[in-house]
Amino acid sequence: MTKELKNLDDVTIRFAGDSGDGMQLTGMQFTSTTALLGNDLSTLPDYPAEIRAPAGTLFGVSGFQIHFGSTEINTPGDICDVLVAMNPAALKVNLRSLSDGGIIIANRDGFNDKNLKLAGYASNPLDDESLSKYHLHSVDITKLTQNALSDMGLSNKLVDRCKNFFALGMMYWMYTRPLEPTIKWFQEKFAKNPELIDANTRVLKAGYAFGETTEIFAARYEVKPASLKPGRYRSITGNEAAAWGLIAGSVKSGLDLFLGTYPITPASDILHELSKHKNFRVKTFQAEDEIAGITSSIGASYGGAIGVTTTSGPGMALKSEAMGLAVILEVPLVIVNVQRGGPSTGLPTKTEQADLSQAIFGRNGESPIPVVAATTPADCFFGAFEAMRIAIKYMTPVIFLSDGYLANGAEPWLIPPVSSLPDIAPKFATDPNEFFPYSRDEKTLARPWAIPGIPGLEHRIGGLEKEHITGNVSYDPENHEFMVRMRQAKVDRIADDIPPAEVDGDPNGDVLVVGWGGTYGAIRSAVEAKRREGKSVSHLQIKYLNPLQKNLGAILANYRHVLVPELNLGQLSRILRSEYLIPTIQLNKIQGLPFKSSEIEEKIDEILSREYAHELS
Amino acid sequence: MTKELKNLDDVTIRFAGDSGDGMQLTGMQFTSTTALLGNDLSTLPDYPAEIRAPAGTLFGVSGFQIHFGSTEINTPGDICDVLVAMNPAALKVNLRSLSDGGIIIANRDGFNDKNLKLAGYASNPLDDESLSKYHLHSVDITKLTQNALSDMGLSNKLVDRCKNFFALGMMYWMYTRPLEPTIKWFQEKFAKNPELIDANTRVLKAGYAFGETTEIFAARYEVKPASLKPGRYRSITGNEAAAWGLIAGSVKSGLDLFLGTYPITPASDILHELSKHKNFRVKTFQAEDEIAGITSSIGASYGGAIGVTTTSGPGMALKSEAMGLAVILEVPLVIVNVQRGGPSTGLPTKTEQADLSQAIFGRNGESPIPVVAATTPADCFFGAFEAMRIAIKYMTPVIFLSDGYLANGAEPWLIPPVSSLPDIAPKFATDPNEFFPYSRDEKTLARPWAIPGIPGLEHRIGGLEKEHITGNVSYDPENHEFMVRMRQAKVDRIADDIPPAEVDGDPNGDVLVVGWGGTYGAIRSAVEAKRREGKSVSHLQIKYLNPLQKNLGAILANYRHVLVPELNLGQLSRILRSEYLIPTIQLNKIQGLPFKSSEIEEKIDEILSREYAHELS
Amino acid sequence: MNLVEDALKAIAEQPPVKYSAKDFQSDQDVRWCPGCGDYSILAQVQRVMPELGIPRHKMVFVSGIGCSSRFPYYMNTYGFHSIHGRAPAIATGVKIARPDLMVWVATGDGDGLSIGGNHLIHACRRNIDLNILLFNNQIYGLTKGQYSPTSEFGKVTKSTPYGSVDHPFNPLLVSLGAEASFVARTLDRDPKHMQFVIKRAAEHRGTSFVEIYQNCNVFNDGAFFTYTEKESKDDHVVFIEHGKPMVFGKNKDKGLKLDGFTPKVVSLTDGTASVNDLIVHNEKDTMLSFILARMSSLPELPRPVGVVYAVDRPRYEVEVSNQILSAIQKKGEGNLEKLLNHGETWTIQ
Amino acid sequence: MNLVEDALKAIAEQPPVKYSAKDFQSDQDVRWCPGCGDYSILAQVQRVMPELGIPRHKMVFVSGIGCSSRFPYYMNTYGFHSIHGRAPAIATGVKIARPDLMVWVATGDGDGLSIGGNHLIHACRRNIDLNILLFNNQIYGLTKGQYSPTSEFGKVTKSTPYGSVDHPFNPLLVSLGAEASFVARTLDRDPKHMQFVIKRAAEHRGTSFVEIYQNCNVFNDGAFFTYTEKESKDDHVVFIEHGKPMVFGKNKDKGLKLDGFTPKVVSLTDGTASVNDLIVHNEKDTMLSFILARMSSLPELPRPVGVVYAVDRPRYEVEVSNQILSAIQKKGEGNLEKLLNHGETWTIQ
Ligand SMILES: Cc1ncc(C[n+]2csc(CCOP(=O)(O)OP(=O)(O)O)c2C)c(N)n1
Ligand SMILES: Cc1ncc(C[n+]2csc(CCOP(=O)(O)OP(=O)(O)O)c2C)c(N)n1
Ligand code: SF4
Ligand code: SF4
Ligand SMILES: [Mg+2]
Ligand SMILES: [Mg+2]
Repeated sequence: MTKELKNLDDVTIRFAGDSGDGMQLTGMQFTSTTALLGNDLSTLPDYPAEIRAPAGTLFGVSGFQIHFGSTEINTPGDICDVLVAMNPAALKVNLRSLSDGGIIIANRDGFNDKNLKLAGYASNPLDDESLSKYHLHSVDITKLTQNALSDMGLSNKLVDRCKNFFALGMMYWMYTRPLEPTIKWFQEKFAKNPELIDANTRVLKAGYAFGETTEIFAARYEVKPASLKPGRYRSITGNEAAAWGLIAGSVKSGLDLFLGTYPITPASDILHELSKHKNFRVKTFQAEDEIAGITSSIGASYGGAIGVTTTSGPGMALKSEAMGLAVILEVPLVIVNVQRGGPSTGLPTKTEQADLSQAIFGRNGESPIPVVAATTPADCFFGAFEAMRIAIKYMTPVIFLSDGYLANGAEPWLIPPVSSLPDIAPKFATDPNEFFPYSRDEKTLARPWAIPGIPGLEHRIGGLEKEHITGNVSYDPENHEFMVRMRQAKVDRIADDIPPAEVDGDPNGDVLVVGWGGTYGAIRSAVEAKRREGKSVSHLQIKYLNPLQKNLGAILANYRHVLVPELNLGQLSRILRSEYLIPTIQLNKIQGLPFKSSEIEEKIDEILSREYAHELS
Repeated sequence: MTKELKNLDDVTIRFAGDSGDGMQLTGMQFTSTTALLGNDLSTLPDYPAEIRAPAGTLFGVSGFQIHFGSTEINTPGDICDVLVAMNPAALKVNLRSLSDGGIIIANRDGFNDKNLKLAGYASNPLDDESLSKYHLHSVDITKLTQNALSDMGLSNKLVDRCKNFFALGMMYWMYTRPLEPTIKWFQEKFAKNPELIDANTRVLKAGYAFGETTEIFAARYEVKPASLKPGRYRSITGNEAAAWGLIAGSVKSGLDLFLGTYPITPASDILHELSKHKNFRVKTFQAEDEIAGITSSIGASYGGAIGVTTTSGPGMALKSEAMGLAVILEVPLVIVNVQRGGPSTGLPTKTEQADLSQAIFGRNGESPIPVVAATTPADCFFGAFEAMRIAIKYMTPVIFLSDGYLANGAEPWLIPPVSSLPDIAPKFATDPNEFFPYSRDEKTLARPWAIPGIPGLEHRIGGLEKEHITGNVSYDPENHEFMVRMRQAKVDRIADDIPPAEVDGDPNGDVLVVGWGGTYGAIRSAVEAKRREGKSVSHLQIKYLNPLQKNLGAILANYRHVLVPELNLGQLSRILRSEYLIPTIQLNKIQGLPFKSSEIEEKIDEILSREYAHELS
Repeated sequence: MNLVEDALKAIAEQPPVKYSAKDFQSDQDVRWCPGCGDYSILAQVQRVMPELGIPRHKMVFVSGIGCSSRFPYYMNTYGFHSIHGRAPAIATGVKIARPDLMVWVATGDGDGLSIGGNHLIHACRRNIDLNILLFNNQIYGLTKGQYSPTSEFGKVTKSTPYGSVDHPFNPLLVSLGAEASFVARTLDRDPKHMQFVIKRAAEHRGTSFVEIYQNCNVFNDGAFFTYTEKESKDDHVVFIEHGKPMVFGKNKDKGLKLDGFTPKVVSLTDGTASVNDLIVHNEKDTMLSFILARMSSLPELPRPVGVVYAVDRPRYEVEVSNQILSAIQKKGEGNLEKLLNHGETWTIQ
Repeated sequence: MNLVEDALKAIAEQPPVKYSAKDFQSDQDVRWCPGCGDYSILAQVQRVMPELGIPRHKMVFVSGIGCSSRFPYYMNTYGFHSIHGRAPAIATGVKIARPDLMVWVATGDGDGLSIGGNHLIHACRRNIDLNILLFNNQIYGLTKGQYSPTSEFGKVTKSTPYGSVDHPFNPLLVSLGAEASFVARTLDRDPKHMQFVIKRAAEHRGTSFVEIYQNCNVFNDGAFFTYTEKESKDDHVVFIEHGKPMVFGKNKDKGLKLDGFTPKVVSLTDGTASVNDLIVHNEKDTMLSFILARMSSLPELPRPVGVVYAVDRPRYEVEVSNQILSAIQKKGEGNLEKLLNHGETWTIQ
């Protein structure tokens, strides 16, 4: 039977099942293969909050979404075209992200009475009419897997563990992907257990063959390669990228990296990653708490390493006092906050952008700290690197803001040649003649970095206000004002040392959508869509939150409306308003989820509609 | 010899000497007597940062300033009319706060070689011409004191301890104050040691008589009583007032007061004061750190007491995480921050207003907390009381901002009748039928306070996002957004329950000076002065920083210029700009010192001068 | 407690209820991993509660953050799931404000000994009447498997791929160093023993510190199997009981004898020693408690399990209340009008 | 340490300097109250430093906040006056990053045992090579006189006008409970002894914890006079020395003998006991260290002063460095290009 082969620009697939069903692995394999084919793509895992929830429950569903295409792909996809559901709970939890008319591939064997009950289904949705608006394909995945392995004499448990690859095989067939990369992966992964190589390969092929032969699938699809920049690519998550960006900063500055940290979701993976790279002389210190995490890092920086501390919201709050110490000491330090849903413990496994105000203002006294943010998973590499560059050059703590969405999301990354990264040159004091710990570089206003061990540079620093130049404790009123303004001026001056803000789209017009950090992809997709409709909409994504880029005010003035979508109640918006006295239109979402581009598109439409313009005037 | 008696509207005196010279006592006695005479007044002590600095050193000087008058007195005085200097260091440190032509009363005996050297004087300023622009009276205070006591056979040390009262006696003569109140105080204070009553009384009288008989003082002065509101007054410092305001809140709400705190300058005196009042059932818990201070208070509030925690900047930073917990729990809690110079340890004994941004924004996630501030030392009573009222009524943490200047400063306080204070009615849940921990009062949006011990109300709360109504843990996206907005709405709604902002002066005009908190007195004096000059200047002092008063925006729009003086780099200004999109003119001082009214006057003049107006347009 | 006291009094005194374990189960789904040792702890606590004769509305469970700290959600009492490490401090506030409540703390080895170590030792020294249950699984469960301050040296975890280089805390020793007045250890897989120990902790006035060996079958499976599993338990655990000699072994054939300050294992069957030579446990002996705690660091010795230490000393919350009562007795109930008007005042006509 | 190592190597190796105490005095005015015990500690430290044979530019003093924490300003070495309670954590970072430096911590009873208690005990358990000097004056000096976690029960202070109700920490016991490898006590008013103890602490590899009884003559005058003043000292202090029997008393006429685990005072002159009956101090005996530490809580016994405990165990910073070195040996120095390109990659033409 030959089947129709349709061409598609882009597709979003979600694999969903129990935590134990291997959905993350399945998704990652589909991703690797798809990347090798040259598609652009973006992925997002969606773990349950519980460590290992009981099988079949709604809260135990684990999902993995991939959006790939022949065009530029900026988000993991608002809505899925295909949902692979291994059990009723997976179906129930994920149905709302499936497009009307979308494809459901359900593992019929998983829809047994027990599971239906656990998911709260009164009748089997595969059999009643409730899914009639979708293309439902229910497949006996478990049984077909068993059949494929029947002659191998494997335990039931082992057989059951293979069934996800049957689903993967079907999807490979449906989207015309090769099996070889996954088979190769089996061979590496299970090198010590040839039986498993054989079993998984068989099942994968069985799934593929099933697609080919069965009647139920009428069509298969092709998604042509995207026109990506030539070069070597890898897939990378935000947390990996951040870790590597920090290592790159260490290599490029010639400074040893010291990470003082305390585990917290979703930042822990940066610790895990960095702790692997001891041959880069990376020292990771799992401290007793966040305060010891940051203060040990300050101690390490004082000693001449580059101190880094990583955390998420509640841990960030705990570090507040010590951040102030780093400010007044003027030591280099990188503070990474992978934001999650708040306030308090909030939604620890979900994403949010609500720590911006805290990053900029959350300390006692006048305590300015530069803040940079990353826009995509791979951009976390550059964000972390840039934070380190600024920290070392300006002798200042720098906050790097990532978020749960970036941290766990992955995308293809064009690996930069190491030579393309700028060198970072720390300025150590070495000459005891005329050494003053709080003298300053004329250009950067940075003080010298005088690390212990140099004869003649013995000096004392601390958290009390210090005299200009000498660094001695000073209670002098004018000196205090001078130093407060000096520390502010030093941070302000960084604005001269960062690239200007750039607009995607026209340099003026009806609407400028201004985002920051991880909303980049969703905004970009939305703005591109509107521009294709001929609307006068542009996009500006802010990576430098403090100081702001110097040309920002001038840019904002060129548009009739400034729309600021944020995953908070309007924290950037507030800053733009006070800084530039311009009205902003807010679009706020606080659901622990990233924006869908459609949400931003709708808001743009609303602004452009006459009524709204009227309301505003 | 009869001497000229001149009338004065107001006078500022500064007593200064070694830490051991009893300058605080002297100043306080002058204050009491002056208050009894019916003058309005304001005082400010000025301690050294060191506990007990070596005698004669510059950094060991202790001062006490009193400003009193027959008119309204709003500040301890920009500049002194009289400086009493017990030694060269006291002269050197304080001379810059003496007006040209001011009076110096110097204890000549203190100006010995050793002390002159310690103060860094090459020649004796009492003898060279360096003080020629002042009225210098150098008096052998020590010797005269010894003479007065010569027949009593007291130890040298004891005699030396009396000499401050000689100086006080002179000042009583010079400003025609009675001796009796101080003599009465001697009698009470030294009831167990009649010798000391005798000695101090003799010395006090000797000082008075010296003024009367000596040739050196040509004139004496009278300062008529001010036209104060009739009633019973007492002198009160900001920290005392805050402590009593908290006790008043406890009495008026019928809730036991629990203070969980950790000592820190300049907030510790609130702990000291509250720990005295155990018969009010006040429980003070000196915790192991600030985090235990606030979390124990949260625990106490959970248990049905009213939890309070007191601190200053660095301690406030440490409490950030737990404040977020209080926000999401929605328990009543009062957080008192007596601000001091920052960042970090900064200037611990000096005043500043630089924790406003931290108070409003310094937490992870969307974490709104109402913020109130006090304007004068006595106003700390009402500020603390109001914080408690809001906390209990709205089931929310509330931040009360004081500062070092208010905390240690004192002023006469018209004691309010207890009946004039509003009752505070906590709403306890008692009925297990239809009890839901996160159901809400329609008007206040407050949830019920369900304290442990009530059968049938067993329930569980925590820092994870909770479901509307039931309070169960919820990861639901829409619920999260709903709850985030609900917590914000609850705080916003407090704006309906606070008095509108009021302007001192005309309801519109050239300049509105907008201050907040402890700058009240200096701004008021400055604006009054300008108004007397016929300038179109008004004053608005903000006590409610979050939420802002509802009529504030409308008021600001009525003035050509809005001047915002702050003891920081512009934190309120930033809020006003973002909130109302109006340009503000900043006046910032970050010297660890309060504003002088003259500094504000100058800025007003500058704004009103044509050139400046031009620049702005 | 004016208002609150009134509210509480207003509740008609209920006749003492006869509870069953079920009465202490809340309506929340228990969400630990299948097989987790936390289930047993929950079950034992629920079983012991009815025996205490305390109404459940008088009980509060406070916890920090961690798998273990989910505990309060599952107890049908008042419950407070707070922030990481702060449970002892929060519980201290609850207990000082409300000495009438029975206050429990559920915490983990990370929550209680890493970020929360300071609050824990301060609670112990103050001897405030809290019952602290420390679920020791020698791992960070909730954050998916980093080593904890009780993990053994060399432990390979997500954050220590080359093995940890931290010497672990001995929780018994830490609490004894902070002068806790009640220190005990029990095992997730020994329900009867755990019930006994939990009951003893509940009955103790002052801070009770209980270390519970708890299996995290996902990230640190089998950490304590030597002490909890049939095959090895008898030879590696000595159950200590006040007034009883320290005998252990499958056939009660071994005992502990002191050699200087150090316990030595002796055979009770080869004629070299008899029961009379053995250490007799004394819960009130401070030095013995240190010796027992130290045994956990000596691999050749069995692990002591049971009530290691239990003495009476003044309780913080009682002293606080007494000061209040005596101040009221001396000065009378506080009068606000008097306070505002006391001392030096003056009148303007 | 690539760059930093190079910079350090570039400094011509200086010939070993012969220092005097003066060389360790910084140019800052010392600003403690006249008569404060801190002066003596400063003087003794400055006297001991020249004997260590370590260049002063290789020394770092880290402190928190408090009168005692002003210490680093007065030492002509590298100095770091940080924030309240965090000195052990900061020092840990310094030492891990720079094992070549000698790192000291100066802290107070509030700084080290109240807000900083957790960092202190974690430093002890990790056995990182810090020398911690805890200035115990049983009061908060800098904040003008509140009680501290070492103040005696019933203490009347600014924050406890009715007397404190907290049972105090015993710093030796806390550090031993956290398994510190070196624990000692000395006295501000015994310069020679203090010098000896400080030198021992300096020479010990691993965390050295030294409690120094320090008089705050302004807010807690005489707190330790029983142990420091001529009239009473001899009868109330036992100076312990490794390998020596525990003799004390004005005429060396008393001794300590063990009765079970508890030391008892015996007379050496009335014939009831001889030197041979006395406890012989052994710095390596863990249980003896607990017995000695506990003695501070027993008023009838003299206070032990000297090196209570000193054993060797693996040091944290050394283990960290070893892991790094062995990783480099196995994998070669990290190569960034390789890292970015390792594993699964693909090429777009
Ligand atoms: C301030 C803060 N830091 C870190 C975390 C992340 N965190 C949650 S639980 C936990 C450790 C849990 O370990 P443990 O206390 O042993 O509990 P278990 O899960 O093993 O029962 C950590 C680090 C957090 N929630 N808050
Ligand atoms: C975060 C923070 N909390 C509180 C303080 C206030 N504070 C400074 S020193 C101190 C206690 C000092 O006591 P101790 O450590 O015993 O030192 P001492 O002055 O007695 O030498 C306190 C509470 C502070 N500076 N920072
Ligand atoms: S991760 Fe471990 S401790 Fe947590 S619930 Fe699962 S088995 Fe239990
Ligand atoms: S207050 Fe006490 S500890 Fe502080 S310097 Fe003065 S005497 Fe020393
Ligand atoms: Mg654990
Ligand atoms: Mg102290």
